[in-house]
Amino acid sequence: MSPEGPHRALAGSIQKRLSPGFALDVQVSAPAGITIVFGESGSGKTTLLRCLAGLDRPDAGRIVVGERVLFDSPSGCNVSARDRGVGFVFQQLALFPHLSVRDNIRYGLHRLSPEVRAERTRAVAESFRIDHLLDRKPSAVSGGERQRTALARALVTDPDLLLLDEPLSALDHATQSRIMADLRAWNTAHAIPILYVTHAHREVFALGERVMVLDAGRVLAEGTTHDVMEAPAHEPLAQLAGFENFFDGAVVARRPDAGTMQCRLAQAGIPLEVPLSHATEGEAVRIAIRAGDILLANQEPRGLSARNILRGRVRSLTREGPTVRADVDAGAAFAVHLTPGACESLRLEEADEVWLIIKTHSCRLVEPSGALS
Amino acid sequence: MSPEGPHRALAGSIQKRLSPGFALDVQVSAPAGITIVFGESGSGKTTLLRCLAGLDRPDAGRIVVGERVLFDSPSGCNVSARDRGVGFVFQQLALFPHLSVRDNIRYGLHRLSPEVRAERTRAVAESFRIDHLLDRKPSAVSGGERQRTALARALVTDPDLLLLDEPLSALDHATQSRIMADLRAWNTAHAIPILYVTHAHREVFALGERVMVLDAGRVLAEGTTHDVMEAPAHEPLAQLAGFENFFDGAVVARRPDAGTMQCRLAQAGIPLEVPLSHATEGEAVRIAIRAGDILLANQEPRGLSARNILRGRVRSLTREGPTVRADVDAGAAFAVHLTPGACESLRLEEADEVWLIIKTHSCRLVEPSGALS
Amino acid sequence: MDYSAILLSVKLAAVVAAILLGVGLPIAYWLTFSRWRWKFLAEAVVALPLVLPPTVLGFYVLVAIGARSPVGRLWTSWTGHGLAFTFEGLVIASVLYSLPFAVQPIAAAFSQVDASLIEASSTLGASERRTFFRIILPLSLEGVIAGAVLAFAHTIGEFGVVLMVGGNLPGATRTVSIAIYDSVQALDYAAANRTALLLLAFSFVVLALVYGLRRKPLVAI
Amino acid sequence: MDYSAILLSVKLAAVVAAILLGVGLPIAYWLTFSRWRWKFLAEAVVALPLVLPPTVLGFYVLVAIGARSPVGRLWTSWTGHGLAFTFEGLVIASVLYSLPFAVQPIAAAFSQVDASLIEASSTLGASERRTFFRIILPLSLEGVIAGAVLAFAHTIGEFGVVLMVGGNLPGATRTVSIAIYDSVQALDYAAANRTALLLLAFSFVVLALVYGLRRKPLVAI
Amino acid sequence: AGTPAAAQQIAVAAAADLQAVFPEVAARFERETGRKVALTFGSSGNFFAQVQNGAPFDLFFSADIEYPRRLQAAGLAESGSLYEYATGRLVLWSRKDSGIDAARGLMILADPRVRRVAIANPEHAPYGRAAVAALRHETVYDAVRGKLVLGENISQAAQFAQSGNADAGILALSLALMPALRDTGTVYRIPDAFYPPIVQGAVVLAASRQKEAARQFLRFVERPDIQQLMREYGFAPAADLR
Ligand SMILES: Nc1ncnc2c1ncn2[C@@H]1O[C@H](COP(=O)(O)OP(=O)(O)OP(=O)(O)O)[C@@H](O)[C@H]1O
Ligand SMILES: Nc1ncnc2c1ncn2[C@@H]1O[C@H](COP(=O)(O)OP(=O)(O)OP(=O)(O)O)[C@@H](O)[C@H]1O
Ligand SMILES: [Mg+2]
Ligand SMILES: [Mg+2]
Repeated sequence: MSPEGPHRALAGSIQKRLSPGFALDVQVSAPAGITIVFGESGSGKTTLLRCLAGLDRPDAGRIVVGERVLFDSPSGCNVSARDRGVGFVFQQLALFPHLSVRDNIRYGLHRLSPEVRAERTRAVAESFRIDHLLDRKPSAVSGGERQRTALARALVTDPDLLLLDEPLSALDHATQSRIMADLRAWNTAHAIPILYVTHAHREVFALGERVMVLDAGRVLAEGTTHDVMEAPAHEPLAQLAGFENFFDGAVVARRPDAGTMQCRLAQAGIPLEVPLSHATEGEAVRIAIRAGDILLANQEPRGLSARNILRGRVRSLTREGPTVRADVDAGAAFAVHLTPGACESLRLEEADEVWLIIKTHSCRLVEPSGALS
Repeated sequence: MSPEGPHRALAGSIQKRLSPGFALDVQVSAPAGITIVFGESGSGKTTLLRCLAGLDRPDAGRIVVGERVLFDSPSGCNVSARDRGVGFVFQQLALFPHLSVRDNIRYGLHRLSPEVRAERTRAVAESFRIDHLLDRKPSAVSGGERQRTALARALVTDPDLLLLDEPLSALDHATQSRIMADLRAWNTAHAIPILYVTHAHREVFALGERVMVLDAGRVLAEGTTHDVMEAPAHEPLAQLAGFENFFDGAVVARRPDAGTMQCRLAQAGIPLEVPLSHATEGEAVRIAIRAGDILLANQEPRGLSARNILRGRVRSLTREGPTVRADVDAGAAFAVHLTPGACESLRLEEADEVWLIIKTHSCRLVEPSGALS
Repeated sequence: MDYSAILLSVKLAAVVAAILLGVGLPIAYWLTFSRWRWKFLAEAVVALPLVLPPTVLGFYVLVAIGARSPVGRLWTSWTGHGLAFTFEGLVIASVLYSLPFAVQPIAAAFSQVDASLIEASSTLGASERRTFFRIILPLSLEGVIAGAVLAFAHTIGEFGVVLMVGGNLPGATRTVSIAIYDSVQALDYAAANRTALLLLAFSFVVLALVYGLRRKPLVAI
Repeated sequence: MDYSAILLSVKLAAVVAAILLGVGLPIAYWLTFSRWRWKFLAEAVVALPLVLPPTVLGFYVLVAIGARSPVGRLWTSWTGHGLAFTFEGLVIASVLYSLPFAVQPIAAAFSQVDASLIEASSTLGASERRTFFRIILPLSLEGVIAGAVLAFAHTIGEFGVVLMVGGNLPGATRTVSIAIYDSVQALDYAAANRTALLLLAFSFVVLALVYGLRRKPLVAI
Repeated sequence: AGTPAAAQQIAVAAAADLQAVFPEVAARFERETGRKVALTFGSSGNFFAQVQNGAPFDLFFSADIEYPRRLQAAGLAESGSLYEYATGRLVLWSRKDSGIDAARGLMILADPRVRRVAIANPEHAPYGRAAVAALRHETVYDAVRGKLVLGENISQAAQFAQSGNADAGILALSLALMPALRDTGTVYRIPDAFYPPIVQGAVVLAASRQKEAARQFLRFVERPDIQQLMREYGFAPAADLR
């Protein structure tokens, strides 16, 4: 029996109306492994997790983990939160204020022998680097330390399903990376479904094999991290996935043999070769390009396979975290990401003339925002 | 009177022992504008903010905003929190659970006329996109919506000093960017000192003109974002600032006229040209290089000004958020960041032979960890 | 049936409960938030009136407010009549006796209010007063209701203190509890049962209204 | 001085407070967390014993558990002696009378516990019981102490119910409150003062210990 | 009450106005017979209700003969044991510093300086009924009615007067003779003819397990020396008025 087998998977369909303006209506399926739940603030991520954990009761639906039915509205089955075997890290942590960090962590281990409890508590506290805080109350540790405590408390119970609501948001990158490594190792050892809510692209790519994107209570997209984040079907999804450039255009010519189409951007009539789609000639299309997928050159490139080469001028250069963002006017406004190293080796300055190099397959055809909902 | 003048600046020195293992002991000075407070989890950021806000009483020190002394231990002066005119966004939000979002926001406006209150509340709610939630209780809105409410509640009071403890941690990037833009605009209009705690490099670069880095209760570094994040003096600081490559080496030859030194890495004896320092010949040095500052080429580069060109082999390629991380073995192990576009245009694959191009000035000499404390 | 006695009792209980809220809230506030080292002694003192039998407490109050005491003389010089055997006297005695019932649940509720909300309020420029009325009090509502209900119900039922200080004057100090007691003493059990039943029914309605109409319990964030 | 009466009172108050915790905690729990629509009626009923004058309540209890009642007869057939005029009888009556003092502050405290902590406990596999004892109860400690103190002190001081149900039998049911009452009735004020002072001093020490030793107020996160 | 030790002891429920004299009576009885007497003082109305519900008393000395009579009729008291052991007497009492001289008789109560007059509650206390009768007899009742404050029992009425909150009180002689009142007030003995006799009756209770000892105590109280003692404490022998 492979631990990755469907017998441990989560499958569910959940409907829940919270207010006249918001209803969750999703199909969720997650195999063993980390599934990232992604979506803007207020899209229903926490609500989904609460329904799965048995803290909110869906209006209708069915939740199954492995062979075990946790909720089924037709039959009225509704396993209580405490019997679901679900580990939950709350967005607001919900640490027990009167218990020490140690007692918080071992709270869920009451069925085990004292030695096992102590050993497991010690091990998880060490791996989350909170072993020096074990005797303090949550009010006497820092925000990030609290978050690690909450995570340790949920992981240590060996749940059948793990629900993490932005578990690393209050941590610095180094600590985040360490805990993500721990979590990946834990995941390999336990092979249970893990739903991991986050807003950080960093965490999406570092942890998730699969992503599920929510928008206004519905599943906007679902699949492997690569499929969802690299080839988003809709503009909202593309925005969430970090695409910065969106253009309106029209199909000029289809080249089915080459698998490409020639388009013309509405702005300045810029020609752009994009991958083939079902769009017919003359049809309007929306094109998304990630800022990191555009290459910059300070002299006209020659002999390149890339078919889209646009001349432009640097408007501004801004440092943004680990990358540099160049805003380039090439008829239309393009945002381009470079590494600081590349920026320096190109000796880029504002107002410099540059060439943008865009691979055909970096241009994604997406449904525009309006087409949704 | 320029609004940027020192008359509105924050200046303070604070000593506070929290536990036998932790004491805050910092000099803090912040002009009008956003100063990022950066530091790993548990380094004392929240404690610093609490002391400034008057919620914790320092053991000793002095706090002045503009001409106004808020705290002075020798003279026993200690202005109460409510009279400090400080806006505080708590890491745990501390929204009033029994008040609607609207009443939370206008809580601090009780001295104003009803019309002004209503107008200001409306305006800030709109700009933070929570105007549709105004009548709900905090328990009935999402985590990110709560965070926006807390931020709105603090900003709307027009404080003399703004203290933000990870105010955007629960928000998606798009919302974050929107609020950061609002905050920058607000900052321009109000010109007060803002201390902004965050772990996210993204926010550091997007918002901060100045950075103050804390480590174990002390100021590790302070200055403009560029100086602190690009030229870190210590290895811990370099780690926080996102440097990924650290090497032990020794000075082989000093070239004061060229402003460089020739070094040799302890591992595999790799030669590396670095900027001149006070280190004497034969002295051990520690060298830090940011993964984004290293360029990759798939053929030996020629005629480049960069003096350090190392041959290596790609060990692995991993997607990390908006960038691709290549681990390259060039005698020593190097981490290199590329944009996905660059990665594709180089047609990089694992096990490929590559050349690393490292500018002399991308190599920073740092004090090793041990030298600190 | 003695309706005037019922009316009098309700009036007394309402006045006492109102005064106890006025007096009990600041006392409870001080007991909860003061950092005085010996505060716990004050807490013990607040509970002390309870351990005396009501008639005995009433007797001491009677002596304390009597014509020969400074308090009594002062009152007489102001109002022209003594405090004993008046409604005002009843109120004073009942307030004293029921003080712990109001203070204790309220103080307990205050101490459960999340300290960070109080901090948030102060950074928003709120005075202690504003913080109290806008944050602490509403979040302690259950405890305040408990205190008020205990004070009210207890004053309705109390008769030892009332008898001692009131002197059983029909219409002025003869409360329903005394009326029922008198009926029992006079072996008129039927009358006692009737009045008791009426009192129970009335009190039940009042309490049910209080509990039914109060806001839903709040959930903290 | 009547030391045996003091001892008896303390014993009675301790037993009653203990029983009231045992009975009051589940009742308060139900009152707080039940989702029954008509719960507020039950809340009103819990406060009702208070509105009856103690002697009258005592009279009804006496009738209910006396020699002629089914309860009294059943008890006699079990134990060989009656329930009224025994320590056990006193306990029953006092528990009934002091029930609201225990239940109300405790229920108020329960309702202030952050619901998300209860949710967290349940996702950690804790039974309702475990959640109650490990989370709800400790976080409501102040309210529970308030309830226990009110119940204890009130039982020490109560004399109407005790007099009626206990019959003031020296050594068996003559509590210190009755002893003081007797002294006052006999116009022996000196004796009353002595005993009252001793009682006050003793109660003060007990209460100060309770308040002084309890854990610091907790700050929720 | 089943242990042999307890069997030696007679449990006596005694009206509150006996609080001064009965400890002495019981002590003498013990000295003579070696039997202990456990005295419980209280309101006669309460005792009546308690006896009906099985109170473990052997003897009941009521302040009002009505209660024992009813108990006998209900079969709760030994038939034929009813004994009128004493008669209560009324006095008018006033504090010396009140400026009112009680010795001037009940008429003084009509004086406007007298604002409060304490009596026991006439609804259920025999002394209260007697006080009202005496006032009526002296035709001051209508003038005094509005000044009356009622004690639950005669003791409480005494406390009202003694604490100065009432300007005068119509009290039991037995109380007025106690040091607390005797030394601080002026007294007027209200003539017996002004009010119907306050006849106090005692019975042996039917539930008693030591009726013989109970009867013995009852007979002891009848003895002339004890009746003399009662007289010293302010009670008239029942026979005096019959
Ligand atoms: N009340 C307290 N008593 C003792 N130690 C405390 C107390 N509060 C905080 N600490 C400790 O002081 C240090 C600094 O805490 P602080 O909350 O200021 O950190 P921080 O920089 O805000 O961290 P984070 O990013 O995790 O929020 C931590 O090590 C913490 O454990
Ligand atoms: N109890 C409630 N009653 C009504 N509406 C609610 C309630 N709780 C949440 N909502 C609304 O439902 C939507 C989804 O909330 P949810 O907490 O699931 O969002 P989320 O995806 O977790 O957001 P975030 O990233 O900000 O935490 C939000 O618009 C919120 O305002
Ligand atoms: Mg959420
Ligand atoms: Mg912090």
